[in-house]
Order: sequence, then C-alpha cells, then structure tokens
Amino acid sequence: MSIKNTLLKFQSIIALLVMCIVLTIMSDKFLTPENGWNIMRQISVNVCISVGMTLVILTRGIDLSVGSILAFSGAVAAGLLKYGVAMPSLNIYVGFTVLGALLAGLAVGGGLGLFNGWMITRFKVPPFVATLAMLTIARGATMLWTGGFPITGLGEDFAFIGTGWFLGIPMPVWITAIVVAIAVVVTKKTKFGRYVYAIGGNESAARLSGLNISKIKVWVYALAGILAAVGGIILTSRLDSAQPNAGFSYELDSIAAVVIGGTSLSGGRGSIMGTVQGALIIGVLNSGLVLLNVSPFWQQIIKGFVILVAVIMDRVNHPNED
Amino acid sequence: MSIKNTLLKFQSIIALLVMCIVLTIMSDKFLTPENGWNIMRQISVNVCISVGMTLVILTRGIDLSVGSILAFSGAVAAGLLKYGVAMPSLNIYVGFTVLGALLAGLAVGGGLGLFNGWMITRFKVPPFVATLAMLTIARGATMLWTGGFPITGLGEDFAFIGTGWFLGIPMPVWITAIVVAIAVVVTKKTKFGRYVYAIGGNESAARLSGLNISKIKVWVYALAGILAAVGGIILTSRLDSAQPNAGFSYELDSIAAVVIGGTSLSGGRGSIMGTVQGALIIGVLNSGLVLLNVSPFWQQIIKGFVILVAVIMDRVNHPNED
Amino acid sequence: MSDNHHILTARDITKKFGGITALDHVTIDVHKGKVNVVVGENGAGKSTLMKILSGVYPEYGGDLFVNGEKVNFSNPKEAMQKGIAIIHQELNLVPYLSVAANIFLGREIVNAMGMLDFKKMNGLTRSLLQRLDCDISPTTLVSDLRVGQQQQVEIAKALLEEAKVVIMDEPTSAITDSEVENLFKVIATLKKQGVSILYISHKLDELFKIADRFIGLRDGKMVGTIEDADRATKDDLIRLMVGRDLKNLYVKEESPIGEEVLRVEGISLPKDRTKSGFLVKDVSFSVRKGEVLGIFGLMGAGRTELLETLFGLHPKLMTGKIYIDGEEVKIKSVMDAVNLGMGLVPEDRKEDGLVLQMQVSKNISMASIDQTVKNGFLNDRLESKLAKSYMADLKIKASSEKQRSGNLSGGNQQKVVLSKWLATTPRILFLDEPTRGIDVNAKNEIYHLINDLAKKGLGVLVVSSELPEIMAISDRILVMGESRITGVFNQKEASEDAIMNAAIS
Amino acid sequence: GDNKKEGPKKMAVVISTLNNPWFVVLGESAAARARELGYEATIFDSQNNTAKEAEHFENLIAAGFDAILFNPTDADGSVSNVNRAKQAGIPTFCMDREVNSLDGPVTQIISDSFSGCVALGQYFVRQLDKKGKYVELLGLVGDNNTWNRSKGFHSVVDHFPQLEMVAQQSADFDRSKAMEVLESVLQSNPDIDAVFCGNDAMAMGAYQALVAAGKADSVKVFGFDGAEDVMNAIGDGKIAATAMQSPKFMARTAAELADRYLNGERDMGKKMPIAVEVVTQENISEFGAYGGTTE
Ligand SMILES: Nc1ncnc2c1ncn2[C@@H]1O[C@H](COP(=O)(O)OP(=O)(O)OP(=O)(O)O)[C@@H](O)[C@H]1O
Ligand SMILES: Nc1ncnc2c1ncn2[C@@H]1O[C@H](COP(=O)(O)OP(=O)(O)OP(=O)(O)O)[C@@H](O)[C@H]1O
Ligand SMILES: [Mg+2]
Ligand SMILES: [Mg+2]
Repeated sequence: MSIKNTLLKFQSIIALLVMCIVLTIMSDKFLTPENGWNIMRQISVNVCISVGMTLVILTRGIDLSVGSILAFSGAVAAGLLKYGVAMPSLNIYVGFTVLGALLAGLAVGGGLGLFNGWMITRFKVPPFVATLAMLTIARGATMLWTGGFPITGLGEDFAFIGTGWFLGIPMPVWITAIVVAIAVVVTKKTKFGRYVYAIGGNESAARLSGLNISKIKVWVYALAGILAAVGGIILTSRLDSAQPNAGFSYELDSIAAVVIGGTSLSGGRGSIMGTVQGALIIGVLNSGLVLLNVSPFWQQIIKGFVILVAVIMDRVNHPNED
Repeated sequence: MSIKNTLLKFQSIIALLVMCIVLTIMSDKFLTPENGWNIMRQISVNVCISVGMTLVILTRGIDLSVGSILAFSGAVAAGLLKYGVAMPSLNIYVGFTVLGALLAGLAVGGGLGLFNGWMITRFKVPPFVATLAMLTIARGATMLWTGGFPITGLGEDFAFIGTGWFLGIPMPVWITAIVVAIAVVVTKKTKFGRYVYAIGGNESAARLSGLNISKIKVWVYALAGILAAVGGIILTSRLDSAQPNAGFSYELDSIAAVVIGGTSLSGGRGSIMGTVQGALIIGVLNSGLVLLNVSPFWQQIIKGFVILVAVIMDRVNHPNED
Repeated sequence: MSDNHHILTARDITKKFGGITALDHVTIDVHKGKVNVVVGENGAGKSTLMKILSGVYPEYGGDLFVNGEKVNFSNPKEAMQKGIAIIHQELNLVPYLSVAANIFLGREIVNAMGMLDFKKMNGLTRSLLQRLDCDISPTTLVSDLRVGQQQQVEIAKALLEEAKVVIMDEPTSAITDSEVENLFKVIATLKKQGVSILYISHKLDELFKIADRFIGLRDGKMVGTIEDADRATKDDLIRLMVGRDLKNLYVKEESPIGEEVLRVEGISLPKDRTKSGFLVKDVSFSVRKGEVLGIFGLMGAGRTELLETLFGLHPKLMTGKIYIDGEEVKIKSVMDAVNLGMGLVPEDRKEDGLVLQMQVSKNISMASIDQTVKNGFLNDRLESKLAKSYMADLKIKASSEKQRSGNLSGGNQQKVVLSKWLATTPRILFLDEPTRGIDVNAKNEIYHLINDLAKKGLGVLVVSSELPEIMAISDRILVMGESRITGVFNQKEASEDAIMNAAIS
Repeated sequence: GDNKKEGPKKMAVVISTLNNPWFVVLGESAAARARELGYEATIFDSQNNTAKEAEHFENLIAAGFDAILFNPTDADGSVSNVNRAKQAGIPTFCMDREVNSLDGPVTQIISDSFSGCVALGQYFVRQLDKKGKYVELLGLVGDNNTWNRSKGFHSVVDHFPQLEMVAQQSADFDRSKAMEVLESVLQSNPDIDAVFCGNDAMAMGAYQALVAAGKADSVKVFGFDGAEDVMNAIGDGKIAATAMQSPKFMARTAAELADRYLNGERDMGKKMPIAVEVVTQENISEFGAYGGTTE
C-alpha cells in the first residue's frame, strides 16, 4: 500500500524517467550533456510563464494573455534599448541601458497583468474573458509598437541574457532556476502563498477569514504578467530579435504544463515543482519526437494523446477530487 | 425600475443597435440590405459553432477543439467528395455523392465530439484539457489527411451550400437559421434542454434527481462536434476549398460570442438567442472596422475592449451570480 | 448606550438584498458575559445580522457600537481586531489546507524571516483542539475530516483569538451530543472569563441548557426579548419566534401498516476497492407500506451512505440484495432507483437537492419531467399546474411557482425538494436529516407531511440525529453504529436510554 | 566529430510554416531531392515562430544532422540560429527567404519578394491603365514577407496618383479571412477595379468574394506565389496575375548544393537570386504550378 502510494505520488517523475529511458534506448543522441542543456534552455521560457500560470490557476483563475504579454514586453524592452524614447517636439531623447530596458519590459508585463487583475476583481469579469480580451489587446499593441517588424540587433550585453553561460550553466537556465526557487519558497513558506491556495480552495472561506481577496488576486495576475515578461526578455535575447508574433498560443503550452504537472484547474491544489515536471515532460517529448524523426503532423497527434494520458493518470490518483 | 429592468434585459440588443446606429452615421454603406446579408453570411459559421459551444458552456464545460474539428470534418467531406475512398489492394473504390460526403463530414465531427465527451465523463478529464488535447489531435489529423494541401475544386453542387441563394436568402443563412431554431426549441422546450441547464446549475442535484449526467454530457459534446462540422462544411463550400489551417483559433471567437451573449461560464445560465446576439455584435464590429478602414493593428485592440465592455455590462445586470 | 454591560450594540440596522429587506431597523444589545440567544424562524434575518456584526457585510443602514464606541467594520479582520469572532452557519474551510492552516488563515504566525512558522502554529492548534476534547491532528487535511470534525475546527478557529464576543450561528447542527457537551463546557469557561456569546440554534432543547437571555427576530424585525431565560417556557419561546402559539404540536397519528414494500439483505459498502474498511456493513431490514422507519445514529454512523447505496449511487462497490414488493431488483444507477419508485431527499439541500438558480416549478418537475411533456415538448402550463398543486399541498411560501428556488427560506427549500419526489409518485421515500437547520414551525409541518405520506401507503425511511424527533415520528427505529445495525426498536418499547446505548455500542 | 557514424548522412529541412501549401511544396521537394541523393531527410515545421525555429536548430544540432536546408522565419531573427549551426559545424543553405548575414549560411537561394512585387506592380499599373481604385490585402501583419511584398508593390504603384488605394486590410495569408474582409470592403467600395493580395490563398479568397458579389468579371485580382489553384485560375482568366516563385526549383537547387558541399565542393556563390516571374494569361503556358515543369 505504501509503496503504491509512493509510486503514485511520484508519477510525473516516473513518467519522465520512463520517457527518458525509452528515448535513450531509441536514440544515442538523447542522453548527452548537450541535449540536456538544450532541453533545459528550451523549456526555460515555458517554465517562467508556467510558474505565473500555476499561481493563477491555484486561485482558480486562468490567464490566456501570457503569450501576448510576452510579445509586448519583449518588444518594449527591445525597442527602448535600440531606439530609446524620443520626443522631437519637446527636444527630449531618453536612451536606455540594458538594465533600464529590462525593467521597462518587466514593468509593462506587470502593468498589463495588473490590468487583468483589476478587471477580474473590480468588475468581476471572469478570468477567462478578461485575459482573452487582453490576449487581443496586447497583440494589437505589439503590432502598433513594432509596426509589424521585428526589432533586431540588440547588442552583446542584451544577448548575454539568452545565450550566455555562467559557471558552466546557460543563463536562461539560471534565470529560470531562480524564478522557480523563489516561487517554491513563496508558495510553500509565505503568507501570500498560503493565501493563494486558500482562495483557490474556498474563496468565500478565505474572504470570511479576513483575507483581502482582490489584492491577492491582483498581485497574482501582476506576477503572471511579470513572469511572462521575463519569458519575453529571455526569448528576445535568445533570438536577438523581438518578433511581433512571438508567444503565439503559448498560453496553451503553459496550461498544458501546469495541468500535466498535477495542478487542478478548479484551484487550490498543485505545486510549482509539479509544473516544472510538466514542462520537462513536454520539453523531453518535443525534443524526443524530433530525435526520433517523427513527422510534424504526427507530432501534434502524439502530443495530444500524451496530455490526455498524463491527466488521466492524475485523475486515477485523485479520483474523489474534482 | 421596470423600465430600467427592461433596458437591462435587452442590453445586448441595445448594444447592437447602438453599434449599428453609430456605423450607419459613420458610413452610408453600412445600412444596406447587401451588407446585411454579408454580415449574416459571415457570422453563419461562428453561429453554428457557438450554438454547440453554448450547450457545452451551459453544462459548465468548455470546448477548445471546435476549430480543429471544423477543419478536419471539412477536409474529410471535401476529400471524400473529390477523391472517394480507394483501396487498390482490395480493388475497392467508393465514390461519394455530395450528400454522402456531407454525412461523412458530420459523422467525423460527431465522432470527435463523442471522444471529447467520453474522455470527460468516463475518465473525468477536465473539459478544458480533454478538448485542448483534441485541438492538437484533430489539427494533426487534418494535416495528415490533406498532406498540408488545400482540397479544392469541389463542384457546383457542393458550392451551392455555401454560396447559393434560396428564396432570396443565402444558403448559409438558411442553414444557420435552421440550426438556431432547432437549438432554441431544444433548449427551451425539451427534456434534454432542461437537463442541460440542470447539470450546469447543480450537477450533484441533477444526478440525485436521476438524470444520466454522463449520457447528457456526451451528447452535448457530440452535438458541439456535429455543429463544428456543419460550420466546417459551410466554410469549405464558401471557399470551394478545404484549408488545412481552417478554423484556427475559432474557439476563442466562439467563446467570445457565447460570453458576450450573456451565457455564464460557470454554467446553468444563458441562452441560444443571447449567443446569436453575441455573434452578431462581433460580426457587426468586424465588418464595421473594415468598412471604416480601421488599421488592422487597432482592430485587435478595439475588439478586446468591446469584449470587456460587453461582459462588464452583463456583470452589472447579474451582480449576484458567481 | 453608555452602560458598561452592553458590550456590543446594534442600533436601527437595516439591510436589503436587491428587493428583499432582510433586516428592518433592528436594535439589539449583547450583554457582557452572558449567552445571548437569538431565535427566529428560517429567514428571520439572524445570520444576516450576525454577518453585519462580524464585518462580513460592510454596507448597511444603522450603527454598531462596541463598548459604546461607534464602529464600522469594512471586513471581517477589523471585527476580529475589535474582539468579535464568529462561527458561521455554513462551514467555511479550505478543503486542501491542513487543520492548522485553516485555523490560522488570515493571521498566520511568521518568523523573523517572514516565513510561516509551522511548528508554532501546529502546537497552538493542538492545544486549542485539546481544549475542545477533540482528537484531530493539526496537519490533517480538512478534506479528510468528517462534517462534525470540520465544525469543531470552525469552533476552534473562533476561539483562537482572545475574543470579547463570540458569535455562534448554529454551531451544533452537525456535531454529536458528546461534542455538544464539550462545546457547552467551553462556553461556560468563556462566560466565566467575561466573554459574551451570541448564540443561534433551532434546537430548542439545547437553548434552555445554556441561554441567559433570548432575543426574538421575526421577518427582519426585532420583536422583543426574554431577559430571564430560566423562567421562560418552550411556549414562551415559540411565541417569541412565531408570534402565536403553535397549535397542533405534532402527535403521530396511526396509519394502517400494509405489506412489505422494501427489504434489504446484507447490504455492505466498502470504503474503497481494497475492502479494508466498510462505510455500511451487512445491513438488513424491511419497510412496509404506511410505515415510517426511523434510522438513528451518531454522526458518521454510515446512515447517509446506507441511503445512498440503496439509491444507486455506489453500484460498483455495494454488495447485498434489495427486494421491492418481494422481488429482487438490481439498482445500477439513480435512474433505476427512481424508476422503481424510490426518492431521496438529501442531507444537504443546497448542494445536492436543488438547482438554486432554477425556478421552483422546474425544480419540482425535475425528477418526473415526463408528466409535463405534451406532444414531445415541455409544456409550461402542465408544469405550472404540477408545481402549484404541490405548493398548495405542502404550503410552500413563494411569490409564485416562477420564483428562483435559491431565494426561498430553508424550510421552503426543503419542501420543494420533497415536492420533487412526491411528483414522481414514489412508493419508498428516503429522508436524510429532513429538518436540519429548519425552524420549529416548519419542522412541525414536515412531521405532518411525513405522517400524511405514510397514511397514503408510502414506505418512509427517515434519518435523523435528533432523538426526540426520531421517537416522535417513527413506527420503528433502526439504530446504526460504526457502519452496522446495533439495535431495532418498536415505537412502544423505545426509550431514549436504550436507543442511545445502542448507538454508542 | 561528425564523421564517425555509419549509415546515410542526414539533412534537416527547416520550413517556416507548413500551414501554407506553398511551403509544404518547398519542404517536400527539398526532402525528396535529398532522399534521391541518398540522404535521410527530416522536415521541421517552425510554425511561423522564430523561437520554435531556434528549438529545431538546437535539437537538430544535438541529433547530429549533416546539413540544413533552411527556410527562415525572419531575416534578422533567424541569424542567430544559422550561426549556432555554423559553430556546430553544420552548413546551412537558405531557400526562398534570406537571412541578414553574409557569412552564416553557405549559400542563399533567394526568391526576391520585393523585386517580384516590383514586377507585379508594373504589370498591375499597365493592366489598370494607370488609373482606378484598388484594395490591398496584407498577409500576417507580424511577418516581414508581408511588408516586403507590400513595399515592392507600392514602390511602383505609388508613383501613379490616379491609382487610389481605397482600403488596406490584413487577411493573415488566409483564404477565408480574405473572402470575409473583401466582402466587407466591397460594401463600402463597390466600384473597385483591382485587388492586390499578398499571397495566392488570399487571392483565391478575394476571387470567391467577388464571385459572390457578381463582380468577378470587372475586378482584377493579383496574387503572389504561383500556387496550383491560382495558376489554373489564371489560365481560365479568373485571376489577372501572380508572381511565380519556384519553390520546387529552389528546393532542389538547395539540396543539390548541399550535396556538393558535403562532397567537398566549396566554391559557391553566397547568394543565388531566383527570378520571380510575373505569370499572366499570356505566358501561363510556360509555367507549371510552383515552378514544377520548369527545371
Ligand atoms: N446574499 C443574499 N442575497 C439575497 N438574499 C439574502 C442573502 N442572504 C440572505 N438573504 C435573505 O435574507 C433573509 C434573511 O436571511 P438569513 O440567512 O439572515 O436568515 P436566518 O434567520 O439566518 O435563517 P436560518 O434560520 O434559515 O439560518 C432571507 O429572506 C434570505 O433569503
Ligand atoms: N470525506 C470522508 N473521507 C473519509 N471517510 C469519510 C468521509 N466522510 C465520511 N467518512 C466516513 O464515512 C462514514 C459515514 O459517514 P457519514 O457522515 O456519511 O455518516 P452518517 O451516519 O450519515 O452521519 P451524518 O449524520 O453526518 O449523516 C464514517 O465512518 C466516516 O468516518
Ligand atoms: Mg441563518
Ligand atoms: Mg449523513
């Protein structure tokens, strides 16, 4: 009984291991340090976004706008870095350092997230709808800001964020690891994290316990926005280019990672580390399907079934929870 | 008080009227019979899909796979019509009439919907996840079926479905009107419709009243699939071509129509006619923005805000619900 | 209001929900160090008033005073800071958090680093629960607790802070008698410490044990107080609540007992597939037409599960045989049960009984919708007719059959659920705690209804945790303890002691 | 250490999107030619997403491919990917679209959208006799091909003040979007003379809308790509012109150059522009779809 429970508890890790073993047998290129860093670097953007998504989903919300926010904040950071802000009529020109541009990008992400949270708490717009609207709005804003053209040539310093190595580990992996570490501590060890779970578990109980639901939710959406911006900056830096259509349909990848990682869409149950495992499963799958030379059309079908199987396994473990 | 209530009740119609009046003032081309048919023809696909989506959302579910199912069933109908089924090894060739191809397309849509429903009821996969998986799977299947190429040249008879006129009314409008009429009767006047509302309102009470929840839900998802197929056939016929990437992100348009039409994402409240109004609002907006030659960048931003405003108005009316 | 024995005063409180006036210029005083009991029928406005006093509803007409100082709470936390704690009528716990996390929700203890101090919180939780004589580990998830245990966690939560006023809105609706005794001991201790209690309950017997004074609410208005609780009689109390004497207090009428309608043999329901434990174990009994079979037991005895099993909710796990009219039947789903003439009025009417946002008429026709179908379509007129006939029969108070059932008071909601099943013309009716949370007047009406149903020849099973109730309405009493039957009594030979002994054994 | 494995060498075909048949042809022709030359070939779909493309490059570097036949998503955004492959010792051969780097790819076989649209614009002006009203349907507004084509076209057409653009809308390179958008545009501008579309799928959608409005005969439609159904339509006189980019030819050339490079040949031009030719009813007989019959 207890062995069975342990097995069940670590099912996503086990699923991951099984996948890795199969891939190692089927391709001698899979189990190489290079490929390992590869996969880690590839999932870094999704993990950053998905950490924010986990918080949102824990409060029983959803955020469809992460992909668009990612694109907009990346574009803002890139644009400011490259062109600065010029107001010829006032004879003003403000140049931006890398740090300044980064902060501006994060601020934009946080601001849009804040707007999401404001709509959701102040006007009681369902999260699905509020963030669906933001998906469209932020995409339009990105197009306006970039005029539809990628912003490229952002310089060595900026490129370091996405492509550099530090102590033998790629920078995006560092950033993601730090984000994950902070998020784990916040969810497990702080009042804020506790409140996030409480709101998702039973919002009215949380309200009656005197929690400021609106404030916490606004924060959660703002954080999701900031983390989307972090993802946007990593992506822009890796590509040395802010693409106007970056992050398209990333919300679905991110929700998939969260759900495969065992976080319940009905809130209150789940964890950051689960999400990281979910993102790893998707990353290993993506990379594995390519290594095994699976046709792109079949890849989509296989991915769909993997999502189903992962979630059904999770259901088998928690049959009573809805 | 009663005037205010009446105003509130007809808010979507009023919103629609206001939009129409503004557009009529801004463009003398708006209020013409031609443009009227135009808009009706354009929204017909979305209305068909959204009728199914309304049923799904009334049961407190969601269906993200409608766009992919639309593409796949359209492609199947077009492929069978054009090439039939050939099994050279068995020396079998089956040609398809237009009717046969249509029925096959509808059957494919219904079958995929059935699969959604089966995952959701039998394995307790959350609707969001089950249909997210189907979104990917059906898209992959479409690519496999078409090899990535559109299937074109489907003949006069087939084209009539999407482009013909009958008694002075375009065929897609006829089909949509019939779908809507049946759906209104079903939701308001049949046991099945009543049960759909009951399940969304309180699933556990519905179960304890002896309703066969699983059966009803499976039917609802199957219907959503069939209606997506209807949309797919109209679209394929209008274009005289089944596009492998047809229906991309239609699920979002459809959910927007349902929600703007006042159906609650938490189930049990809403109506088919509301959804039709929601789709009309989106259709008038789309067409109006083009009529006014608004830049494509701004169109997205404006649409996002219209969704927000519509839903906030709805919230103001039903402040106590969820 | 300067006199210092009024710790809390509410003056001219008015509260409206949309068109409904829940409270209409209510003025009450809470006396220091006393148990102030608020009585009133369902929907009188008791809970609403308590929510205003505890800061849940920040918007209302009128003024609140704590110790003579005017206050206006904008959230529950502010009320708590002023020393007002509340145990809500509905359970308000977060299922996936631990007991300790729930108790400390909103006032967590953090260490110097700003991190949660689990050790300290768990320790304090343990000692708090010990005070209530309650044996729950602080780290258990609330979702793993029984309802009764959850209610104790709620109580512990209210006692955590050194409150000056503790409001208890029906705290005993789901806990066992011995747990009630513990609660009363805690209340006595609190009183000694000068803490004031505001107490609400529909169980009149227990009120007489602890009340110091009574405050009556009726239809959102204050109707008077009884300052000396010891001298009040049950009739006084009922008059305060209802505004008149309750005539025909329930006396069971004999109904002719016919032949056997339901017999079950060896019904068992394992906890899960491993069959390591049972929720229902080897239960056999029979019910005859016109008979009311009461099922008594302590909380968690397995009564709800027994009814659910018979009603087809656990077809895969259950074992045993069911006979209806002497013929063995297989019940694989609720549908089967309904088709065989069974009906179940569940324990929790809001969660499992009603679709709250639907009209009364639609709820009534839910389980027997075929009789409102004409030419294949639902017929509005037939549906209204059906609903109206039951609303008249059961005296359901509603503005019309089109009213949203969520807006009805508890007793009337219960009657709507009953109507739903009566409309299926059942032969066997299961009632699970049919009077929980229902006021004395409505209770009485439901007893009469049960009696009438029996007279019409139905077999009725009633689950109840209230001993006087079960003795008053049953022809026969089945006692359950720890998932099995521990005693069977005829009405004549039943005594409170004997039943209680069987329940504990 | 790329030479230590036995078995056939592997070519990766990285395509910007498979959501458009033109690119499917490009990808499959490249893969087919590579297989004819004795290689294993795998197609990767970047889904119009430079980030996805970066992932593909990383994966295929890890998987030890020997050469990359590359159709970039973005001239600037894809540079870093090409450089990464180069560092790993894997040569890249660009097809159809270029990257803004001279030393990254071994060679670039470019179909020049800009000059193709210049030619198309000239034909457009002639067809309309320098005056009239027209509508432009843009592709995805976040895609630089959209703008290359639009700019090339306008660089000619804007010199003729009597050619008036009455509407410029986006239809996402999508057939059904194009139909819907043009249907609405026709409401406010029923008297247009021509529609210029950023690709052939949109041209077909625009044609469908014109048929429905009964204007197919009076309005000239111009596309870009040389897709099969548009070629047929030009033959039937339904569509005025398209610009033929020869995906099959470019793909084959790329595969052959890669083969020669892997066999030691180093002497190749950095850029190989492939002419984009205007296809009209007069010269249609010289072309097959996607440049199929011209070798
Ligand atoms: N949130 C709400 N919205 C609308 N009406 C409400 C709300 N809460 C309470 N009411 C109404 O206010 C009135 C008073 O309700 P309240 O819950 O205070 O009664 P109560 O005396 O506590 O009854 P019970 O004994 O059944 O608990 C009722 O008519 C009820 O329907
Ligand atoms: N959520 C749960 N998880 C595990 N066991 C439970 C749970 N709920 C109830 N039980 C167990 O099921 C058995 C029956 O519980 P239940 O409360 O339904 O009994 P009951 O006799 O109907 O009591 P009640 O008076 O509350 O209706 C008890 O042994 C209890 O411990
Ligand atoms: Mg109450
Ligand atoms: Mg029970």
